[in-house]
Amino acid sequence: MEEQFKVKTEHFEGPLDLLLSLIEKRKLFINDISLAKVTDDYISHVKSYENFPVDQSANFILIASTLLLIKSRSLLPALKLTEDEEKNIEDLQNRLKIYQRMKELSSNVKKMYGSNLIFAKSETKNIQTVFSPDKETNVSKLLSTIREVLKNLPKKEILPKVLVRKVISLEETIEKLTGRIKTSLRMSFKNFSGFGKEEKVNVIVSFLAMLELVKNGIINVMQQSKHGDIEMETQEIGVPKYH
Amino acid sequence: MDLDIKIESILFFKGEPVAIKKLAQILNVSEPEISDALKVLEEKLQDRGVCLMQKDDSVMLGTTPSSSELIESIIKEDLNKDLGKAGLETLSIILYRGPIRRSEIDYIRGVNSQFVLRHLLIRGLIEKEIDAKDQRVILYKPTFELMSYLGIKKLEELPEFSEVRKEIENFNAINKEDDETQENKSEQTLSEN
Amino acid sequence: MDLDIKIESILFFKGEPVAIKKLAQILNVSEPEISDALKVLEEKLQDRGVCLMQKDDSVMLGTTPSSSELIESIIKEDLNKDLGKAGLETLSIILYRGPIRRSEIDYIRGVNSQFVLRHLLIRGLIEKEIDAKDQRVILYKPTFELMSYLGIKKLEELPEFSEVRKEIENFNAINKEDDETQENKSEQTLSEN
Repeated sequence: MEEQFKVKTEHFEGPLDLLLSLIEKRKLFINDISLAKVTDDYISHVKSYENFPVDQSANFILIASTLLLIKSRSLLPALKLTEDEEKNIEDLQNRLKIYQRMKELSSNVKKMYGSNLIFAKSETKNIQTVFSPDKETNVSKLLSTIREVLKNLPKKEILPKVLVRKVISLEETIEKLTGRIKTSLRMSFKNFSGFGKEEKVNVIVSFLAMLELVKNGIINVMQQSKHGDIEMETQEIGVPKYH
Repeated sequence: MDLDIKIESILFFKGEPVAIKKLAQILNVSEPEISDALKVLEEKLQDRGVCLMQKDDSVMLGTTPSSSELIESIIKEDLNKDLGKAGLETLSIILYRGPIRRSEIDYIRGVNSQFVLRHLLIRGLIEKEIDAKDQRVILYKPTFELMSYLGIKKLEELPEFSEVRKEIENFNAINKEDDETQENKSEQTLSEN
Repeated sequence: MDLDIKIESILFFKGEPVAIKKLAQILNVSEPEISDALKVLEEKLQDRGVCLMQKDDSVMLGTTPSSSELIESIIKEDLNKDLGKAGLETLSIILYRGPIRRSEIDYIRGVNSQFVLRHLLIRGLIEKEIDAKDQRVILYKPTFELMSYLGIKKLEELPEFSEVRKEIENFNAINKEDDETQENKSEQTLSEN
């Protein structure tokens, strides 16, 4: 496996912040090759966040699924992606480029902020006040105003449910696959991944789990015909625990 | 940067009389040097909207005399125009939650209230009070004139006073915790991985 | 008395941002005349202790940035000069791409910005504006307070400001073409099946 690029434990504002720093640390440009390269680092970094706040983890996982798409295409150039998936990949690259540009510009803002201030005129002290309410300064208007203020108090934003829908994580799938294979020694990819029943992103995650196991020499696979089903078989009986 | 320019910045910022001695102290120069610089400043302010005013040994910047009529009309207009949404909102918070510090008003309104408060002060609707617990903190509260104008002797006489006050207190309580957890959360992930 | 002199008196007296429309109303002249007078004032304030700040269609006087240290030495309360990473990122996006809606900020940052936006609003560094095209949409934009902390009289003084604005226009232009081709394509497929 490529030397695991050790990312300093700095605090990342979000997935794009993490992804950009992984790419910039390797002095790469933003394109699908560099994204494929940093996918492993990204996933291992996300896995290192133990009790991860739910709303944040969803953002990280969403980006992870696009990265997995890019990575799977780099492992299997023949893999045909839908127009939406192509757009997702292009969209991620666009977002990252804008983010990178904003990060550059924010260094100017950081340098300037608080260095040379402009001050407004101070409040004139001991001003002779003139009691002058306006026509709306009355008890009923003030009550309706405070009621309005209370109504507009910001409520905790309830997390958009769709964001947190359980995307089966790569690790869980690998463990499931390893477990299944240990018992049945031979199995077809189609019924393991629930091809045709399961959502596409989960099929892809299963596919990548299978590729990881092939890469780590745990299973070997055979595909008789083009687009045909894939037979999976364990290499040795004692399958190592995938840490 | 020449002395007269520095003096102009100080006097503009202060917006009130400043002793020449004080200027010498701040700028670390002798008083005669200040006086010379003041002459230069006076010269430079010839065709400007502000002018240098001197009384005894204090100086200040003021609006140039030829604008005084204009300024009078603005003062009158400022006092009679509507308070507007921001003014009424801030005033209602001070009535139902006062005495209250500015940071809490900003928190409830979700916006900075610095200029609105100045305006309510000039109109004699609210006044400042030093927080007994912490001298540096300024609290804002309704003026007696306002309360008598509204026909109440105590704030508790305002309609739905206790319900509203409780609702605001709950909001502050939940959110203060949230803000703390939000801040600790970001620290937490830092120390965690 | 020239218009620029009257304007300076008003801005000095007010001590807060004033809309050009308001100045035109007070002085009973057209807005273009006010804008011309503002150029004259700006000229007169070159290397003076006071400077003219301009944002959208409001103006304000402030101490010249080079007096910053001097003024800081005489103020008591400490200025909150730190900006967390999230705050810095969000402010930069709003400064260079504002007025901008929250969903776009989230899109660029890849995270939910609700908490940091509220924090910046309360500190008075950004302000809300209703989108003229669609009343329900709220846009976020910089404030005079933010410009004061950055020491800039106009947003254009930000490094690479005009280049970035051009980059955005081109980017939106290409997207608009894409969207149009997208739309024609979907119309086509609609008509086909």
